[in-house]
Formats: sequence, structure tokens, C-alpha cells
Amino acid sequence: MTEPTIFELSRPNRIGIRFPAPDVPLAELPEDFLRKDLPLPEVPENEVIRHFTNISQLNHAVDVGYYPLGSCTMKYNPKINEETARLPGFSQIHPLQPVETVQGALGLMHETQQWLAEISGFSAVSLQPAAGAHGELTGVLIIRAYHRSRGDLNRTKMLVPDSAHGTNPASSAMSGMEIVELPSDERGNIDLDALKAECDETLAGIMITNPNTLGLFDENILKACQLVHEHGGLVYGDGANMNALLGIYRPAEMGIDVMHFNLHKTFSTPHGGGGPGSGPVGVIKELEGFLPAPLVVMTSEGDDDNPAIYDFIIPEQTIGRTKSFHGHFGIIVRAFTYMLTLGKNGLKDVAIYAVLNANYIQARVKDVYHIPYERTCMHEFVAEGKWEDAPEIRALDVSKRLIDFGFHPPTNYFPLIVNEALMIEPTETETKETLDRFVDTLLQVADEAKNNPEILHNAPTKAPFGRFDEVKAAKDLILKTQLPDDYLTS
Amino acid sequence: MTEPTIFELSRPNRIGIRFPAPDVPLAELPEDFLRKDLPLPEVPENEVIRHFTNISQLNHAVDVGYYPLGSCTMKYNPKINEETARLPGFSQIHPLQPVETVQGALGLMHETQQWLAEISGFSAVSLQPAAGAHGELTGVLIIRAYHRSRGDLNRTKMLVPDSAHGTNPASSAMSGMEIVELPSDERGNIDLDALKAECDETLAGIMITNPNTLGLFDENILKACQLVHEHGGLVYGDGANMNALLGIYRPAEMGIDVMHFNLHKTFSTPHGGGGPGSGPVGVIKELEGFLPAPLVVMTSEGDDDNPAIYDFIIPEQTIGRTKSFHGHFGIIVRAFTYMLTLGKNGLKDVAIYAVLNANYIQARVKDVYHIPYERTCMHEFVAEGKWEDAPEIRALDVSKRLIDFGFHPPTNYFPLIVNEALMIEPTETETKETLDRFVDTLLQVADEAKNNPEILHNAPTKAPFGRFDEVKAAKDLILKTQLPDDYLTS
Amino acid sequence: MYTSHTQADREAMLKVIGMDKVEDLFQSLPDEGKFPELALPEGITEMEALDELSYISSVNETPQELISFLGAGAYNHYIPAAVDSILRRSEFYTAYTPYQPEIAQGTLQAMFEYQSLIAALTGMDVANASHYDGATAVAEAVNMAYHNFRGRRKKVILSPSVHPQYRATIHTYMKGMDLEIVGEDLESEADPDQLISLIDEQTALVLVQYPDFFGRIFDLTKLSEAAHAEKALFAVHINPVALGLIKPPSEFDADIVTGEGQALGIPMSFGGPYLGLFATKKQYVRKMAGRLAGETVDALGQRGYVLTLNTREQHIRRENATSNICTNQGLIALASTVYLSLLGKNGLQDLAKLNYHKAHYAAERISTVPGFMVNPVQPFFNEFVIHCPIPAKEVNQILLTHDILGGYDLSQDYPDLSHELLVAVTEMNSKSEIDFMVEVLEEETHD
Amino acid sequence: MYTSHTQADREAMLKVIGMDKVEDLFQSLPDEGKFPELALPEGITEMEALDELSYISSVNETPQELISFLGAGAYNHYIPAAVDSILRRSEFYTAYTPYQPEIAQGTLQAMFEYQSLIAALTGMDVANASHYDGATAVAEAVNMAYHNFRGRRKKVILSPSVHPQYRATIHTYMKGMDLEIVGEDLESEADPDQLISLIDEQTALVLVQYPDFFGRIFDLTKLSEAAHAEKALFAVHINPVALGLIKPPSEFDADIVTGEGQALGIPMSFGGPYLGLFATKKQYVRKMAGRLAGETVDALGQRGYVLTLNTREQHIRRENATSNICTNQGLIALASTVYLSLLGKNGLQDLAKLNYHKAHYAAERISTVPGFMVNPVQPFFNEFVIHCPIPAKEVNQILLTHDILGGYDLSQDYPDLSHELLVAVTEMNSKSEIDFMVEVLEEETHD
Ligand SMILES: Cc1ncc(COP(=O)(O)O)c(C=O)c1O
Ligand SMILES: Cc1ncc(COP(=O)(O)O)c(C=O)c1O
Repeated sequence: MTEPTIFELSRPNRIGIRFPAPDVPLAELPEDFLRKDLPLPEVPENEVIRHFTNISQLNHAVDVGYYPLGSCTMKYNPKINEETARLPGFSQIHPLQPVETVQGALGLMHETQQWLAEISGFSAVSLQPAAGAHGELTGVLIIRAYHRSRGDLNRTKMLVPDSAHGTNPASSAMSGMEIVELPSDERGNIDLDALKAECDETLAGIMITNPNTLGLFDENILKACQLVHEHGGLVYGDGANMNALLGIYRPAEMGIDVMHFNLHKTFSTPHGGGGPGSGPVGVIKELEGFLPAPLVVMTSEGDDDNPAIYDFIIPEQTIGRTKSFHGHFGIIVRAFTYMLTLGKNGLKDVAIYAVLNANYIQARVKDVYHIPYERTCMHEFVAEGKWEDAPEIRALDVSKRLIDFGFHPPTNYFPLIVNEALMIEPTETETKETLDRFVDTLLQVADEAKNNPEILHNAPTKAPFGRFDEVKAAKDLILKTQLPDDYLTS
Repeated sequence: MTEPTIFELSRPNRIGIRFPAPDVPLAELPEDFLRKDLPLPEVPENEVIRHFTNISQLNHAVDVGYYPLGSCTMKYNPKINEETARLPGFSQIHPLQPVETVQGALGLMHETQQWLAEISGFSAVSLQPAAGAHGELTGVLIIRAYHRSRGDLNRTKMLVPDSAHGTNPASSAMSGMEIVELPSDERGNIDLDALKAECDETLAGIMITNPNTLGLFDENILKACQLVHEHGGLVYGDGANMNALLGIYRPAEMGIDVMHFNLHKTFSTPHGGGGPGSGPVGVIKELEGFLPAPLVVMTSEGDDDNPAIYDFIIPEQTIGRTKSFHGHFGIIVRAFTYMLTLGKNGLKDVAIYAVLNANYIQARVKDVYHIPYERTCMHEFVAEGKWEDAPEIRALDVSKRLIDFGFHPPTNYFPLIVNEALMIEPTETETKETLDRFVDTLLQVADEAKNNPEILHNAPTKAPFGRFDEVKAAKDLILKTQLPDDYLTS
Repeated sequence: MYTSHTQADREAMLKVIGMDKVEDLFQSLPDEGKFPELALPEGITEMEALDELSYISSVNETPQELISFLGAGAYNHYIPAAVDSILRRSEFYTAYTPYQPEIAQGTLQAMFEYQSLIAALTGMDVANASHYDGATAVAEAVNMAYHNFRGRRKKVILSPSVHPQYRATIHTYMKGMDLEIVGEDLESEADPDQLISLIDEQTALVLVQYPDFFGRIFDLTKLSEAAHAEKALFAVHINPVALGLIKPPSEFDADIVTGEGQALGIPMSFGGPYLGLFATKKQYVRKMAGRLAGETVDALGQRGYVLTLNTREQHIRRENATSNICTNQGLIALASTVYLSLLGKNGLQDLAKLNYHKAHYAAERISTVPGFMVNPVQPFFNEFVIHCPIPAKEVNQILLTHDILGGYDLSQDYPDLSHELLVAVTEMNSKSEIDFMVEVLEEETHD
Repeated sequence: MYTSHTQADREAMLKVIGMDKVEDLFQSLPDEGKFPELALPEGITEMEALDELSYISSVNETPQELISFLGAGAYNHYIPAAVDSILRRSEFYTAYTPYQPEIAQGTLQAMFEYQSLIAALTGMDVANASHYDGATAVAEAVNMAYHNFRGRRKKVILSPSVHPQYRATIHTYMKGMDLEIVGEDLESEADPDQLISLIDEQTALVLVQYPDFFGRIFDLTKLSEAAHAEKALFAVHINPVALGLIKPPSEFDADIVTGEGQALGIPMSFGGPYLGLFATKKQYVRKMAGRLAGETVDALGQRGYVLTLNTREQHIRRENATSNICTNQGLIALASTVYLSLLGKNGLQDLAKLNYHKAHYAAERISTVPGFMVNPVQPFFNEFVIHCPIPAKEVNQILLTHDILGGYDLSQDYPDLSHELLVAVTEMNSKSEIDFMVEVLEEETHD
């Protein structure tokens, strides 16, 4: 099944696209700076298309089959969103055009800010962050700036539960925080005693994820936030799991002060094989002034005869700019289209059915797969992929075997607090029949684990590739096509 | 690998797309005419997308791999053509709009007519026919009308070489002609003696394909046309093989009086898994008046300040209308885009490299595959898929085995005058490396045919499906999903 | 441009062939006229071509610029984004006719599902894999009826309220057949029962449209019975969206159902490519033209599909084939398959009702304008005829000055209907568009 | 809307769970605030949404309506149709990060090829699988340099001719680092060698842009040597299209190369999503942030690719990771991969030259307008600064009345450059557009 790389398909003097000859007199080239050789592949259009079409077919994807990858919210990406994002009036505008020539774009951003604020209960939202982790960095820098604005220079301790996603501690560290890991209690909640013990005058805040990465709504959430607030800290919310809360509960009500959204999870924008995402950040009133610049505001409401007018502003105490221009506008158009089509009831349905689907799968598998924190889950849950009577089987083996049945495996080895984790997020867009097929397969695989473990060890055998040698990859470190010496001329 | 049908995926009360509620008062429904039940499937958007995405991957296609299917000109379909055809100014206009609101479309059609006329040497071209066979019907009806306009009511004999495509006799028959089959001579040309013998006062004409379906340029073409003309007949040209002649030779120069083009072959418009095509018909001056209505004409040339003006006209002696509206406009846009990007030299290159590729493959395989009419071929050639020392092997076995190597097989069993035909049309858009891989595989398969025939008989084994039971299909005649009785409620 | 032969490739290949230069490949061609200097421009780059085509397309006025009530066989319906996203899959659009079923199950299963959907929609036993468009589907119905009686029945009864362009197409197609067409010279708006008296034992086929060209819905029971009483075939041409609301022609015992499938998710695209629907009763399947996918199993016992009953077709039967059709509308049929799959039962019903209500609102509102009249009795679907106080042509001209395409001026085909305008209303026409047209009519025809 | 649970499904599922109604699923949530009534409209259909979004988009003015000479970090380049045709393949865009390589070789091979192409283009040993954009790539270069010296070197030298927004982003990113930034307060148009005197043993990184924000091309040899003499890292931010013409930064012995990849087939899309290019020398690969695909073999010995060196990343190393980045620009990197594959060596060279010639023609023509001046000495690529006789802001206003976006008014970031306009010219600007702008300048600034 191995497909040559695009470099291997190259032959001298082929080309996939041509440009017109200059319609202007030629200028003298800057001799001192001219490049000698440019070792790029030379491939005609049809070969380029065939190459990428062929490798694309080696991918599992939401449009190909079920993808219950925990924490990733692999819901269906509606096709209309792809069309609206490609409208020339959106895709062809330059980010530095005078605002009077891009009022549509600003209006759309403003509306998106408003929708996200209303959904989450925050008072303002910045669309600038490029992804979830980028939103975290933004949010933690806002917390930092807040404390510093009050002269609280010592508040640099950030509490991060042990169940948190890796980006949480990493973002805090990048923001100059010291990270203190908080244990979870036996119900999977934040351990309030441990929290209390860390509450001192160096407390900057806490980064919580709720529903947390076990898929559980934290039962101590109100108390935890209260504690942190009482001790002068702020609460950061990782909004990656907002899919469980749309129209159900507003994060700001829990006591969260800053939160990022993952438009590429909750709001159905495609994951693109790794990105791009979009990670808007919402804040409570007191933090508005710290949001990254620029922010879109409505400068005139408009009336029957005159449209509303929008502009960019720079919040007074802004942490600054976290990237160039105004965020991932093309992704924001998709998310806005999605919200418009769903409306308030549709958004609520998303959460209801995401949670219903997760609990349905959990209920059907829990007698066979141990659920370490078993209670009503939210949009996802974490099971263990190990059994006493199948000592050689690990969660990864279960995952690889699922591939043979055409399913994408659950998330493995996250959250770290569960041994041999299988983190299952069904999403709301799947039918009951799909869930049933998936559950039946999970049950069958558990049976195989005990009675026929070799099948699992050898899996997958029905995918285009078998298991890969990851150690070799890290050892050889071949990170680009190895070109022959005479590449440019052969 | 079997995928359920869309009906099998249905569950009551699901839906893939919604429409707005009426914004007008409701009218009374026509009780007497109301439909009781509508047994259509009920499937959500994501399941529809997954279904068609999954089945699409079961297809071989030009964008997936090599497709040297003789007579079909499976060249690369440039992506830009797909974009221009989808420009809203083309895709969203209604065919009956006042001509002053669609001057762009008419201008494009007029230009396309002009380009095709210049390429072929004909004096006028109608874009109305929907495909090759439809062009043939149009052309033969023009021949019929021509004779009748001269009072030649008895000219109803149409000569059709035995190598002709099946649509040729079928189209003539539909036009009320009597078909007389002409044998080919030992060099694959029209047999001039046989032709002469049929030249009498009932002769309506002859339908020739040149290069013919053996991929050979008919060496008797000038004489044959002259003979037919001398005896009052007209010459119809099947232009399916124009890919060999672009910029090389104009069919009108041979003595062809009417010819159809296959835009879906020569001019790179996609085959779409069976269609749509487009089969414009070109005619010599004397036949212009018989072209189907309507035809686009330029009514005013325009100048620096005023654009040219276009209109539809009805040729005086028109055979009438052969379909609704004005032909496959969406396909014509693609073909026009293609011609524009190629220009005169690019068009000529198409023919040169199509012919070079065919001769290259022929030269490389001819010692192993018998070529019954071996001489310099044009854009394709016909080999035999049988050997004396492989008595159980038929051309179809060779074809099925090629599938295992990722190639689409050549055309089988056509033309009928070659035993166990393998009709190979490489097209110009393939690289030498692809041709070499294909040839190497052909040679290997020939070897297997003699030494390991079972491999061929069992092939394909690497495709998603093995050989199908065609007899069962024709016997059972299951031509639609079998719905359970309670389909609408279950 | 899309060739990729390097100098080295060319030389190596010529060497294998045993030639010096590519011109030698064309030795068997007549010298005279060989390598003509075409009076055509040089090629341009993709970027320039897009520029040029964008410009040309921008000269046309679309429903973005013009409010449109034009129908008459092509309708402005909403096309769900999912349809084009499937059509853009090159596994579908760059495949040929599925001659090798082992590597063409995508196309074949889509064909099979298309046949299933069209059969379900029309209520018929079997549908073929498509004709070029509604007009040629109708012409093929005539062709089929003619051959059904082996040319012995020489009369086809054709309602004047079948689309004029379809009737013209029939006239062209039957040039080679020994057939007579009657019925078209009845009064333009004759109702179907008026055709009954024309039926006799020479009649091969009775053909009507439903809803008819004027948008009207008639009960076809009597006509069908009368045709069958003389053992003639009865063919009905339908609008597929209407069948979301009204009885399928199978309920009138139609033998053949044809239709224009453009309304099922196909862009108007200035008239093509569209989609010829064709369905019939099981007993006529061998008489039917066009490709058919049939279910079967492969060597491993897996269910799959193949092209079947090829013995009807030109590549096997040549001059004795049921038709000359070869290339059909594959990809367009796929579009309608995806479209119908998305809408399904409830979607098509909702859509049909929405069209119905909007059209009736428009009809009622227009009737209130002095001098404008809509037949108040005959049920119609989403299209109707308005009688205008001035020639329809002039009404259209007035409306166009307000950027409205008023409808189809019937005098183009029916000289007696000089003041009649055929107006279509779909889900794409908002109430405010309708109100605006009525306003313009009120103001501009008031004197 | 995109959920498909029927009443029956819901009931059956609740029964399995052991609940009566879906509301029970949310029992662990605080009662207060549960099930809020959101002040949001009801959902609308796809058809209505397309209508609304089309309207909103039409309010914006695109290069169809405006002649544009705006660059400053985002460029209007031609995007070959083949690029989007691959991007629309849902096997690519609906996949997640390739955590399961057996069923993600499409994404992984594309990543590997992207890394290969960016390494080849920049001349560097290794490139990562992308950062969010040029600005964050630059900020990550600072981050990497900081950690490379374990925070012990506390100085970053930043040229004032690095894109102002990138510099702003660096300032934000370094808030949590113990770092000082110097160099920005040199005169705005300082040349790179002016930075040399700032380099000392405290210097972690020297960072310049090439061509710089003003479009200028400088020889960076001396600066690089000076940085390396103090064992500091040397980073160069590039415009990838320029590298079709000019020496890659590897020839100046750059340690880190960053770039904004938008010019490589990515739509301008009002500023995002774009593409942060990041490449470095092999010795720094473990210090680099971002995902990496590496070649290996599977159980059958087949060559393939996996995510590798994960131990640098947040999901393994958490607070000690090289960066917090997780989601990157996967699909945008794919776009640039397809783009570079199509252009290849000759295409990128031709494109770069075309941009060069057009920009120089424009510069020369504008220089002829009285009062307008272009620095005649310093080589530039496709962007250059014009000194205007009146404030640049006013020039832009005048041009806009003629539907021209004149360029970027530098006074927004460089108060001393009040009369300076940054003008970009690409293959999309025809000679006649340039001539038209010159004409307008001539007429409107003449007095
Ligand atoms: C719980 C959680 N937090 C944070 C992130 C980081 O988001 P992103 O990948 O968009 O940077 C993720 C995504 O993987 C996540 O699942
Ligand atoms: C030689 C030849 N003639 C005629 C035709 C018929 O053309 P179409 O399929 O477009 O009707 C074909 C196509 O298969 C052909 O190969």
C-alpha cells in the first residue's frame, strides 16, 4: 500500500501549474541574492491529484466511519459550513482592509462574540486565539495581568488537577506560572481538601475542566470556585467539553472567570487532520479590559435606514496581541453558520443527545469494561481496557482491534489518572444503530481479549497498515524525504 | 465490504435536510390528488454523506489510478474546469431567460462553436446534442433531411463498417435508415470494393470512424469519401476519436460532411460514471440549414464601446429540436475552459502525445500480445488477449488480473472484428513511468497466463470485490431495493 | 498543458517505437491538410482562464440579481450543500461507465439506488439509469411504444399541454418512424379527457404531462382506462417534486412514467445537463432503453451490482437495440440520488407543500390585480397561468425593468395564448418577492 | 438539526440507562442556572442560513471590487483549483490528529511531505508540522531560544523591521519569561547590521525578517556571524514565495527559520486560518515545538509514518513541554503541500520572478509621480515603501475613492513613517491596474 512521496514522483521539468509571462518590462534581478537551486518536486497536476487522492483514502475520518475519540468531539461537520466559509466575500478579503470595506466580516465576528457570550454567560469574548491551547495561554495571561494590575506580583501559583489535559499545565508554564498538581477525589471530583491546602497568597488561580476529562460534572465545582475566589485566585475554565453544556448550563455560573471554547469541537468546525482550530476566550466583566487586541465592537446600532457599524478596538489593559490579525476568521464563519442553523433549541439538543449517547454506551458496556468512576456521565466517559483474566491485554490492544471493525478507537492513555484508559465520546450526531454496532463490537473484543488475545495483539489486520514501529521512528529520526544527491538533475 | 443501501439505512422520521416553514398563508390542499404514502428513505445528513463517501471509495477512477480504457479517452479532468462550470453566473441561470440577460452564456456558446469549427474544419457547429450517440442521431437525421430536401426519398441505405461502435448502427436505425454492414480489409481499412458494391441510388451515406476503432487512420479514407460523394451519399464522421487529430488534421478535409464531437472524451469533461456527456455536431456549409434549433449567432460584432450581441436562431431547414433547451451548457463551459487553457499548440500537443503514448505501449507489448492489425497506430490500438499456449485464457481474464495491480482494464470485446480484443487507449496525460508500469504488468500477466493461468481465472483478488455473477443478475432481475412490506412504518 | 512528457521521455519513447520525430507518427495521414495552422489563440494559464470565465459569467444575470418566476421545465430549487460535496468526489466524477464491476461498485450501487428511488417516487416497478433530459425521455417513451407494437400501431396521441419543447423533440425523434402524432391541435388548454375520443386500435401510446405544462393537475383515470381499453400504452410525464404531494402516476395505471429530474438537486445551468427520468412496469423492462444496474453476488458471495440486460443495448444489439443511448446522465442521476436521500419522505413532502402554498399565495395575490386572472377551478402545483390585460410579452418587459423575470410568455408556443403568462413559484421565492411583483403589476398596469 | 434520534430511539436508550427523561441526565448539575432560557433566536434552515451568510459576505468588498496593493503579511496570490479540490476531500478535513497511524497514513504522509517541502524551501534540516501563523511561529522561536539556554540568556534582539504584529505577539508570549527585548527602538528602517552592536553574551536570539517588513532584502551574513560569535541563535522570518527567487536563510547559517505560509495557496480569509512555518537545524530538533511525522515501517515491513518525538509535547511532558501547542494548522499545511507540489521548482521560481518584475515596474512607475519616492538602492521582492508627498493615510483615502486599496499606512506602527505607504504587488495585479493607480496618483496629488 506504500505510496511514493511527492518527491519520489518528481521528474525534471514537469510542472503542475503555470503562471502567465510578465506583462511588464523585466527588471534586473538582484544577482547577489539569487538562489542557486530549489530542490522542490516537479510533478504534473494529474499526478499531484492522484497522489493526494490516494493517500487520503488511507485515512479514517468522520465522513468515512464512526470516530468516538474521547475529548475530541468528532461530530459531523455540516457541508453548508464549508460553503459559507468559501463565499468570496469572506475568503477573499484582506485582514488589513479599511473597516468600512469589511463591515460584513466585522458584523459576523461581533455576532459570534455575542452568541458565545450568551451561551456561556460571559460578558465578553475575544475570537483571536487560534486553538484551545492558544486560548489557555491567552486566558492564563489575562489572569496574570489581572493580578499584576492589582499589584499582586506574587500570585504565580496555578493549580491544575491531575486529570487535566496536557495543554493546561503547559499553557500555565508558558505564562510564567508555577504549576501545582491537584489530586482528584475518589468520585473524580476536585479534592477540596487538597485545594484548600494550596490556597494561599501566592495563588493565581486554578485551571479546571468541567465536565472534567473523566466526562464527569464536578460535584464540588461551586465550592471549589468559591474557595479559589475567597483566596484571591481566579478560575480558568477549559471549555473543550462545552458540548455537554450547550443550553444546559452556563460555565460563568459555576464561578469560572475565563474560559476558552473549542470551535473545532463544540461548534462542528472540521479538525482537518490536526487543525486549524479556533479557541475564543470568554471572560467575566472584571476581566474585559485584559482581552487581547483587537476586539470587535458595534459603534453604532443602526436602524431601519442605516446598518449597524462595527469597528476594532483595543481593550485598555489588553495583554496585547496573541497572533497576527483577528483570529481564524474562516473557522469562525463555519461556527457561526452552525450556531445560526441550530439556534437555541438546536444547541440544547446537541448537549442532550451527546450526553444521552454517552450514558447509553456506558450503560451497555459497564458490566464488561470497568468504569473506574462510575456515575451518570456527561458527553463522554472513561473505561479501562484491561481485565484480570486477560493479563496481556492493554487498552491499546483493544483500540487496535476496533480498527479491524472499521471504528476509530477511543482516546488511549488519557486522562492519566485512569489506568489503561479508553476515553469514549460518542457525540450527538451518531445514530443509535451506530452506537449499538460499536457497543456490540466492544463486547466482542472484550471477549476476544480473554479467549483469543492473539487477535488483539496482531490487530489491526484489516487496515491498510499494521502496527508501526514507533521506536524506530524516534531512533532514526527521518523527518523528511531523503533526496538523492543528484535530485535536481536526475 | 457490502454497504447497506440508502433504503436500508432509513429509520422513520429522520431527515437529511429541512425546509423553512411557509411564510405565506396556507392554501387548501387538493384532497382528491393527495398522495397516501411516499416510500422514500429517511436518513440524516451525516449518514447520507458517509454512505456515498464509502461507496465512492469502491470505484476506480482517473483520479485514483490509470484508466487506459480504449475508445473512452480517460484523460485527466482538470480541476479548474470544475470551478468555472460552478461559477454562479453559469450554474444559476435559467435557460429561458431573455437573451439580453444571458449574453455571457450565449457568447461562450458562440465561441465554443467557433473553436470546434476551426479545429474540425466544419462551417457550423450545433452544441445541442447531449452525448455522442445523440450527436449521431442528429447527424443522421441531418443526412436524411438533406436527401429529402432534394426529393431523394429513397436514399435510406446507411453503410456502417463492421468495426463501428454500436451506437452507429443504432443511431442510423433510429433515424429510419437501413443498415448495411461493410467489412474491413486486411489492413483494417474500409474495404473499397465492398463499398463500391453498395454505392447505388439508395445510398444515404456512410458512418465512418477515423481513426477507426482499431486505432488506425484509414488509409482509404479519401477514396472512400470520394466514392460515397460521387454516388450522392454523405459521409458521417464519428468523432469519438478526435483526440488523435486535434491540430493534426481536420476531419472536414477527409470528406466528412457531418461529425459529432465527444466533449467528454476529447475535451476533458469528466465521464461522471456514465455521463453526462456532450456531443456537438459540426457540418459542412451545405448542411448548415439543417442543424437542430436553436443555434447561437452573433447578431452584432461589437466594437470598443459596445460588446458583441448574440441571439438564438432557428436554421431554415432545421431537423428540429433534439432535446430541451440548448445542450449541456455546464459541460460546454468545462470544454471551453479546457480549449482556452490549451490554445492551438496545446491542442496539437494533446494529439501528438496521445499518439506517442499509444505507439510506445504498442511497441513495447507487440511481441507478447498479438496485434492483429499492426501498423503505426493513432491514439489507441487493439491487441488480442489470447495465446495458443494459454488456451483457457480469454481477454477478460487478462483484464481482471490487471485490476489486481491497480489498473483499470482495457476495453474488452470491442471492436467486434478482433477476437478477444484488448483495446488500449493510454491518453496523453499519463507519464512515461505510468505507461512503463502498465506495460511491465501486461507482460507479467501474459507470462502468468501461460504459466499460472489460475491466477488469472481467480482474479481479481485484491479489489474490494471478486468477479460477479452476471447471469444471476439477468435472471433474478432485482433492479431496485427490495423493501419490506412495513417499510414505511418500521 | 496537461501533458507531462519531458524531452528525455519523448526521445526514449520515439527510440522504442523506432522513429526520429513525433511527426513521423502521422505518416498514414494525407499530406494535404496535415498540421494545419489553426486560427486560434495560444493557450492561457489557469489563472487567466479563471479571470476570463469569471468575467463572462458575470455578464449573465442570476437569481441573485433578478427575482425569478420562470419555470416551464427548469426550476430554481434549493440544492443542499451535501449534494455538491458528493458530486465533487472524483471517485465518482472521473470514473467511466461501470464496465468492470469489481472496481465500480460505487457507481453501480449509486445507480441501483437511483433506480430504487425513482421507482419509489413514481410508484413504478422499475426505472432505468437515466436519459439525457425530460424531452428525450419522452421521446424514448414514444420510441418504446412504437417498438412495443413492432411498428404496427402508427398513432401516438400527444396532449397539447405536454411541454412544447418535448413535443418538438418527439417530432424530431420520430422522423425515422412510420408514426402519426395526433392531439396537439386540440385547443391549447384542452383537458386530458378530450384526448379520449382520439384513441383507437391504431394507437400505440397516449402521452400526457402531470402536472401539465400549464401547471394543472388532472385526474387521469379515465384517459388511462380508455387507452388500456384499446391496449395502447399510457405514458405520463411528471415533475418529481410534485410527487411529494400528489398521487404517483402508478395510481392511474401508467405504463411508462418519464420526468425531468432537474428539480431534484440539479443546478439550472442554462438548460443542462439535466436528467431524464424513465420508469415502467416490470413487463416492459426488456423493451426499455438505457442502462440498468441489477443486484447479484460476487465470487465471495458478497452482495453487489452489475450492469444487466445489456442485450437490449446498442453495444450488443447494434441496429436492433431498443435505443442508441450509450453515455447517459450518470453524475446527474447521482446528484438526484443524494438529493432524494437527504430529503427523504418528509423532506420531499414538506418541499412540495411549500411550493404549493407559495404558488397559491402568488396566484391569489396576482388575481387581485385588476385585469389579471388565474383559473380558479383547476388544481395546480407550483406553476400556473395568468391571463393578463396586455400581451404577456409586455408584462414581462415591464417586470424586467424592475429586475423581475415574470414567467414564460406562452404565446411563443401557443399563438392563441397571447395574453397568458406561465408563472412558477418555488421555495426560493419569498413572500416579499411575490408581494413586490404584485405591487409592480398593480402600479405599472394601472391606467 | 444534526441529531437523528427518533422518539423511539430516545425511549429505548433512556430505558437502558434507567432513566425516565433526558433531563435526568443532568442531575449532578447545580439547580440554579440549569436549563437557562438563552436569548438567542431559533435555528434556521440551511437554505435560510446560506441566504443570510451570502448577504453578509456581499457587504464586504473583495479584490473583485477593489484593486488591491495591500500586503503587509497577507498576500493576494492565485490559488490553483487543484488545491481546494484536495482540501475538500473529507478524508482529510474530517480526520483528527493522526493518533492511530494505521488508519491515518493520509494525514501522516501529507505531514511528512509538508515537513520535507518546508525543509527544502528554507534549506533547513527539519521543519515541524506547523504553528498557528507567522506571528506565533516567531514567538515560538523566541520561546525555543529562551529554553535553549534554560532561561540563562535574557536578551532577544529584535529588528524593528520585523512585522509589527509579530513583534507584538512576541511581547505577549514572553510575558511569563524573564527576557528583555532590544533593537526595536532603532530607527524604523535600520538595516540588519545595525543590530550587531547589541549582541552580547546575554543574547539568546537575534531575529530578523527576510525580506523584511518593508520588503527589503539584506545580506544577513555579518549579522549571523556576529550572533554566532556570541553563541546566540540566529532566526530569520521569511516570505516563502520570495524563496523561489532569493537565497534561502540557510545560506546565512540561520538556526531557526520561521515564515508565514499564507502565500502558499491559502486564501486571505480576513486574516486566518494561516500557516506558521518553522524549521531548524537537526541539532535543535528536540528543542523545537510542534508535531513531527517521522518515517518508520509497520508490522508487515511497509514504509509509513508516525507522530514522533512526542516527548517534547504537552500531552507527555505537560508543564515541561517545549510549548503548549496541540491543535495546529493541519489542513492549511496540507493546502501548502499541494500548492508547492503543483508549482514545484520551476513554478515557484516563475511566480517569484513574476512578483518581482511587477513590483519593480510599479515602483518605477510610482517614482515618476511628482512627490513620490521609492528607495532606489535597496533590493526588494514584491513589496516596497513609497514616500508620499502627503500623509500615507490621505493617499489611501484618495485611492479608495477610486476603488483602490493603496497599501499599508506605515504610520500605524511607525509614527516617524507618516508619509510612508507599504505597497505589495503580486501576480494578481495586472499592468493596467498598476498604471491605473499611477494615473490616479498623478491626477489626484497634482496641484
Ligand atoms: C480537554 C482539552 N483541553 C485542551 C485541549 C487543547 O485544545 P487544542 O488542541 O485546540 O489546542 C484539548 C484538545 O485536545 C482537550 O481535549
Ligand atoms: C467510437 C465511439 N462512437 C460513439 C460513442 C458513443 O458516444 P456516447 O457514449 O457519448 O453516446 C462512443 C462512446 O462510447 C465511442 O467510443
